[in-house]
Amino acid sequence: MNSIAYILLITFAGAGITFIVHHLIKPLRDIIAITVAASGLYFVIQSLTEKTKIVFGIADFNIIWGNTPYSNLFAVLIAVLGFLTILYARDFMAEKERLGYFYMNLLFVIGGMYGIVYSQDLISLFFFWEVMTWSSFLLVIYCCKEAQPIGLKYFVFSAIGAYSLLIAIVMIYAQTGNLELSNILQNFGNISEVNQIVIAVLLLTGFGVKSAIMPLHVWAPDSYSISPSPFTALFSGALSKMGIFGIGMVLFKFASHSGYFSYVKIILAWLGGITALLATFYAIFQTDAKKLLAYSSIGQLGYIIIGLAVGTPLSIAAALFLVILHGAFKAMLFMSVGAVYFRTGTTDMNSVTGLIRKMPLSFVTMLFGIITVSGVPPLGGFAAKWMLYESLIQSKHYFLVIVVFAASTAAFLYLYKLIFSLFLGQEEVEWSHVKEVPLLMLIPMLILSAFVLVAGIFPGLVLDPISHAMQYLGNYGFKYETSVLFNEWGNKINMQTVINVIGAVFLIAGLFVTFKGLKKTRYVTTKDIHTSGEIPEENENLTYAVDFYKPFERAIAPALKASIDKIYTAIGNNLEQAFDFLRYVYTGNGQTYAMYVVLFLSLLILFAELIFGIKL
Amino acid sequence: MFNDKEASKIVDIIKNFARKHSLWVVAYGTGCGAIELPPTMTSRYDAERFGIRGSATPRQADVLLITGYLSVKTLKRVIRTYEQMQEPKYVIGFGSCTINGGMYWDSYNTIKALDRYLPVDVYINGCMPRPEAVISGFIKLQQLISEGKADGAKRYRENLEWYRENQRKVIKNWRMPEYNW
Amino acid sequence: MEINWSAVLGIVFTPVIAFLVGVTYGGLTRRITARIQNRFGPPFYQNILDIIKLYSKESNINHGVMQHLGPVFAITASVTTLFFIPVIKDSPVFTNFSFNGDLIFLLYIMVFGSLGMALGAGQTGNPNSAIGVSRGLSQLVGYEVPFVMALVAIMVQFQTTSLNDLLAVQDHFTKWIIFQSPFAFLAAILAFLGMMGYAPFDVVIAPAEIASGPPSEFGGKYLGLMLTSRSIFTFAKLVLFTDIFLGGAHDFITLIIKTFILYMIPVLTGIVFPRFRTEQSIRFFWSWPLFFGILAILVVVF
Amino acid sequence: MSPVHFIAIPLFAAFLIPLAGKVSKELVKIIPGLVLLYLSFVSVTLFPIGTHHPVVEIIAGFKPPFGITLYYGAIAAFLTTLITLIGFVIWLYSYKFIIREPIEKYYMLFMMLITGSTGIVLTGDIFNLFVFFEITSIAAYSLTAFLRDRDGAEAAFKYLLIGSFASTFFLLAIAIIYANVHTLNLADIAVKIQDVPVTTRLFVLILFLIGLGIESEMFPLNGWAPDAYSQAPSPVGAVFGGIVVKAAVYSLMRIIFLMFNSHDVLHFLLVMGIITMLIAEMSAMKQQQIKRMLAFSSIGQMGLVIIAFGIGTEPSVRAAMFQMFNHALIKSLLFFSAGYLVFHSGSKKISALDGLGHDKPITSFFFAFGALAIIGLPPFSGFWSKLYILLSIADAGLMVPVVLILISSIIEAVYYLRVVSRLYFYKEEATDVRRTPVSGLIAMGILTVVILLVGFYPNLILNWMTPAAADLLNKASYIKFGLF
Amino acid sequence: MNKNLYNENQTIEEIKNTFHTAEIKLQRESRIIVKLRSDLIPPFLSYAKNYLAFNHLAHFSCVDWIEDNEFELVYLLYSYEKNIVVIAKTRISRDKAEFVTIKHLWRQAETYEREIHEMFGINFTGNDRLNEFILEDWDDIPPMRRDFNTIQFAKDNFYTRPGREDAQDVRETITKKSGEKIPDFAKEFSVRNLK
Repeated sequence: MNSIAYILLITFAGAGITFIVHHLIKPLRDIIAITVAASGLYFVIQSLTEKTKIVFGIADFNIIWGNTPYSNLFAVLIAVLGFLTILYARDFMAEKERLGYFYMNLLFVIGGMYGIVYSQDLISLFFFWEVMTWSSFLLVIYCCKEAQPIGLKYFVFSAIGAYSLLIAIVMIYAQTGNLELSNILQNFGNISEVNQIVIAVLLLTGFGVKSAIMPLHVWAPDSYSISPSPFTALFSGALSKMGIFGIGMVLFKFASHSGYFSYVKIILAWLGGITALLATFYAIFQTDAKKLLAYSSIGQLGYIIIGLAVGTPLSIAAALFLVILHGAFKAMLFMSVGAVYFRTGTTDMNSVTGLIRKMPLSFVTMLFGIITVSGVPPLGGFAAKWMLYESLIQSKHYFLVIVVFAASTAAFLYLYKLIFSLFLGQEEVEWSHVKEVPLLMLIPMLILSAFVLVAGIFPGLVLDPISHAMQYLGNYGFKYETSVLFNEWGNKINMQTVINVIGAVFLIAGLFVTFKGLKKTRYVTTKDIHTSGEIPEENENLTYAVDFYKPFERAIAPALKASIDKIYTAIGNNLEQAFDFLRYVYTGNGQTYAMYVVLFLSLLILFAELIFGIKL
Repeated sequence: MFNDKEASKIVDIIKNFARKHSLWVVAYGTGCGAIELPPTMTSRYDAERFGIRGSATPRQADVLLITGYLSVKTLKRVIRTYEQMQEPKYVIGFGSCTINGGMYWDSYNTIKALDRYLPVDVYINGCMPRPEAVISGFIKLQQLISEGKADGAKRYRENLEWYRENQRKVIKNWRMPEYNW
Repeated sequence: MEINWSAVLGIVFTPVIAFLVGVTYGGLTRRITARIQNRFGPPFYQNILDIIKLYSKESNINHGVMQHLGPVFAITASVTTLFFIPVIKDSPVFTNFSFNGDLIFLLYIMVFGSLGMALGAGQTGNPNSAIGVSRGLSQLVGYEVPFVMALVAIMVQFQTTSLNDLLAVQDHFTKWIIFQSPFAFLAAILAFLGMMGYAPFDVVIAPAEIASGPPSEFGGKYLGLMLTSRSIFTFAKLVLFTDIFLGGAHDFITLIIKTFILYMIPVLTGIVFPRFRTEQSIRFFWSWPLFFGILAILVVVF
Repeated sequence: MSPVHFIAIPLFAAFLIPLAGKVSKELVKIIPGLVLLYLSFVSVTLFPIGTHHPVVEIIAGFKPPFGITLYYGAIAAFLTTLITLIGFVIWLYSYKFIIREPIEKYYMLFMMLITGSTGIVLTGDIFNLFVFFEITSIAAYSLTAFLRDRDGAEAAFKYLLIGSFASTFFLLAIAIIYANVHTLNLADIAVKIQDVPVTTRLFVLILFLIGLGIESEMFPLNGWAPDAYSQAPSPVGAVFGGIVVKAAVYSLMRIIFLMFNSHDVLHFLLVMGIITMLIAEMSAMKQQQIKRMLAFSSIGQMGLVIIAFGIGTEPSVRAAMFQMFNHALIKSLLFFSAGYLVFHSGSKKISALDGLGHDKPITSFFFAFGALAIIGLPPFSGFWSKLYILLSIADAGLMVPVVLILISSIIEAVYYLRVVSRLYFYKEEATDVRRTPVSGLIAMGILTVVILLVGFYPNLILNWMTPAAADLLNKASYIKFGLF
Repeated sequence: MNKNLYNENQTIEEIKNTFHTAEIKLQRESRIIVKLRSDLIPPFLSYAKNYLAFNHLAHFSCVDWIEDNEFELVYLLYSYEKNIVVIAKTRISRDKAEFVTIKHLWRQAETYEREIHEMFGINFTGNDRLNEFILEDWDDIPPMRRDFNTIQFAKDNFYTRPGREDAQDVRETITKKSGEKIPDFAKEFSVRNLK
């Protein structure tokens, strides 16, 4: 048995065992969950080297699991994030109930994701896609009663996505006769051009729902914010990447050569752009930290989709680099918000304030997170953004560059609001009891921060696996060194020098400021501020958080009116009304039913020739 | 080639020269003298020639102007602002009300001699000195600084107890944070 | 390994020169504003004295590590921006690291400073500084968009993102980009007004309204370091604009002339205009400059 | 050990039970169990023989085309095994569930029902088919009214009213056929039907469609079904959903494929199947009572089976059979768990089920399990059958039914998950202290295990589907063996 | 008094025949002084406001007649139409310093009343904001009362810099010029005898 079989077996079996063990010995359950995730990680790393393939027949289709460079990329992401989230969950969920249910579903989701990434044929892809959907549904509605309608909305959208996948799979089966990925790709060409486009669009909608492209994103903000924090980190970090994994496959493996396909790509790119822009604008005016991060996560996915849809080698590299990075920094941010929730019990940005001195490490994690999201040089976000912009400019998407840049500049607003309202600002008496989160929750956060730093200094390390994956995707090559990035016009940026310069200047300036008059520099509390002579009482609240960006809101108010959510709820409601007319069909008294039978009989007799034709 | 004492002397000269030519005034007018400041700053008398500029917060400022009568209520705020300013700070008392109570010498509400409560470096007399007098006051302050004699802050720090005792005598319910200079 | 002395010289002296030039420009601005207001105004070296006085402050106050490091972020950003711009065209001393970075990097490093300062201001706990930061960031979104449009138009027209290539293209007086793509220049200059933060767009540090906004709790050495970084940053931006639009400078004197002329544009508009509210400034940036930006790109595309 | 046992033994048991009732109540409960156990043993042993080579049994010495013959082919083998297995599980469930007074009547009718449905499946003679049809219907009418409350009686009356329509049309059709063809043997009719004039054949077809359509719950004719299912006690509902409807659909298909095997008829069936499914799913969405919801959902599933049959290609019929098997299992599991949920919560309303997940974890787990299985989510068997149906439809080149089936399964997912999440997440304090009896749990446990097993290894069942589909489809082999 | 004082006389007539006990005196053109009993003030004010178009409460102050042990409340009303100022005066006893609020007629009266309460210690029933107004943490007797010795208070509480002894009393120079005489009751307050 090679490592892929081990991974899937251990994860799914582990899920079952944790559920059973939960009912018997409670502490053992956490240990088992962690070991299962750790062994998953171990086998994924082990599987990187070997090129394995498992084939076994099930109901006259043969199921093939194997790893390709492209899937290894995503598998490592899932393994690492899965392991870290479970490590984080141990303490976060310590005193919550129904933990067996929680861990089982978490491991099911991780197993489902492994399955998707390793499946080489459409049946197992769809099989694991559905497993991932319903187990994540059960996790979304884990917390409380309000989660029920949100969970239902999530399930309906992912069902729509999954069933459009199924229609595409069925069409492929009808056209090519079999479902193994390898020979589908060979004779994908001889499917008629129209069908190719239809299949591609269906697959894109299917995968698009999961990666929350604009028109299909409605479920994302609520589901991300209502599900428990450890799972949200995985949900937005890894689960949304499955959609991206699919889109990547469709855009490059199933790519039909017909002219129309380029139109599909352009529309997708522009959809990604609009997603990024509108999601960022919505994120700015949120008051709940998790809702804000949810919208920001949709925005970042918009960037990845743009990268894939533009299609030049550099933009694919940017997209895949962002995939890995987004997984890391989104998990970091959700975990640090979870840490705040763990200590203060709320993620409402208007009430929590001034935790920097009480939770320094969570502050550092969030600081690294927002620096990466904003794409400012020292950390990894910059390399991804740099590649994305270069590729967009070189591939003549001028106005898309402007939209993307406006979105990423507007991102500074909500990022600053997030870290300012939670950690900086007034240190209130109300939160004086808060202390740092336990060690086991800190380790994942710090590991991810370290990774983001390394990805910033040596992007090459992350770009190596990406270039292998791109080789597999469609032998796209792009020029890069361990810490120097090139664009098509030959310009380059040397991350090494950038970091050295920034580091050196920062160090010199830092030393100068600290040691200049060290003896006479003193720390004062946030109550000792210039309030024109007045002396604020101890519990007087001087925090400025409510309506933080009111002027900006007044400037762009018209843009915020359009909301797709209203349209969907409207559709949902009048569908409900439409089903009401059926009450008139099933009236409930025998006579009408008898009348139906007679009516049906007469109808058949009258139109017999028409219905059954003569040649019986 | 030159020992440590001379070096520190040269550094002091430069420091005093810089402090002399860049006096930032806290935007804080207490009495009727505050109206004298705009003309001194604007085109006719132009105090900016001497490097005198307004600053919004006590953290950034060097000079605290007490322009006119100082009621007990305002004294409490003035003390708080003074303590929030950074170390080489100077106080200039405008007009006779700060010197000996001026025309409010018999009022139940205003303090009669500013230097009992705050270390004053320069007094400018006149029942509201005209801009020329204000500028001459600043020039006097600049001389004191260059001679290193404008050590109001040091005096305040050294005999803080004496100042506190006077201040407590006037301000009934004290409730002020500690002065952690 | 042999040390390239001229490079080391460049690294040491560029920030110093930048600081001196920037500070003198500041002093001259104050003098010119005074002259326009019919008064003499302070000597041109007044800003230097202010900064020395701030450094010589005896006691300094901070509200925590982030405020302590705020000005450090600011100075790092300005010095790094300086290092990645070819100050004087192909002179061994003054090109520093300009071959390693490109325009997009510069765009982001310029934002790094203001973000660092915003974090520092955030920790002080003073509501005024928080209001200042929120206004500053909103305005940042306002003027970045037209600026990027201008840059994209230029990058596409000359098929390069590196500053040195742009300099190489503008070897002769008629080849300056200000003439080759005038709309891009217009959009960039209007965005430059926002970047400098002078009068029409100084709602961020409005002294009367929000007690000088973000730096309200900064005093002594922190304020000094902030002013130093601001002057270096002004010089860096001026050099950047001269390199992009006015063909860079062969020697120090042309550099001074060109930068001073460019510098007068925001200063003079600043003296004349009253202060915009934040949404007015955003709406301004998204009307005329945006229009010129789109025009610049359209010109390039067709 | 011949196919006749399937009919003779349950019939004999049906008459034995009232007598045994006099002796002791326990005996009444044991007999059906023993009979069904024996029958399932017989069906399992006969299964390989039947699929390999159809066994034709002559009763009372008359050679066909005169005497009554039993045709035990591959499809008959599959269906009898299904019926006996499901029957046994239902008996196990109702062992503790039925505690109301006339117990022996319940088991006697239950046995009649088993005889009737096995008879329909086995018989090769059309009139004999009608006779078994009557036995099943009568047993079904009285079982619906078993609870003797007002709604039960009303539902049974409605079922009787529409059922009698069905049997009259069925009998009329048989009479017309006999008048023209003078034979009752199905294989014989299949041969001689060609030279019957077109108009009469058309008329006979319509009569058959109406007659058997009512029993197999096609759209306009299924008014009776929701009331019958919801008012009958839940084991009876499982019997209807699991066995009776399957037998009816089988007989309709057998007649259609033998006598009227034209493209238009199948197309008509496809259209009717789609309408039935959509209407049923949509009205299930609005139901307030859990058993009515299950009734509509099972009508919807039957619509899906009819669609699959309507395609008429070999893989689609195979997929239809597989769907029938899965539906029988999952629907009975749902009816069983719903039965106990209603029993514990005291009222049929869905809103009364709030928070039952906490104090009745096992029963609600079974219901949730059944709900996830019927929607067609991967690890369960429902997924494979729905997938095969879709693949076979796509193979036949039609894409519209695929989309409609998927839309209906989305609707199905919504109303099932609404109930599941209501079970688990609306917190209520525990009111009812009674535990679910063990026999019910065992019955549900067996079904869950089988569903999971088939979910992981679908070809356990699929390998038996191919011969069954072949047996149903090619007329020639049926005629050859039928006429002996 | 040659201007026609039609308006003034007209108003005096109207006041006379509604408030018979009022002492009305026309001091000069467009200024009428009315003295009333204290309980007649509120009706008079609302009468003046609603019927005589005196819609502007110009001022409300208090005078401390320590000799007669009474406070005098003075209301100044002004009518835009008639361009006349009516000064309504009344006396209330000094020990039981109580009066009713007229907040309901003019909102700004509330501030006047707060100041009078702080400075004279008169309690206005119906005005619920008689808390600390201008003086912070003041615990002495209300300072504007004439029995409050300001100079003594200043001497005790504040340090006064020596050297004012030879300060020239400005009143003496004025009297020297105009030939008036400093009244003896004011003499004791001269700077000279500030010990």
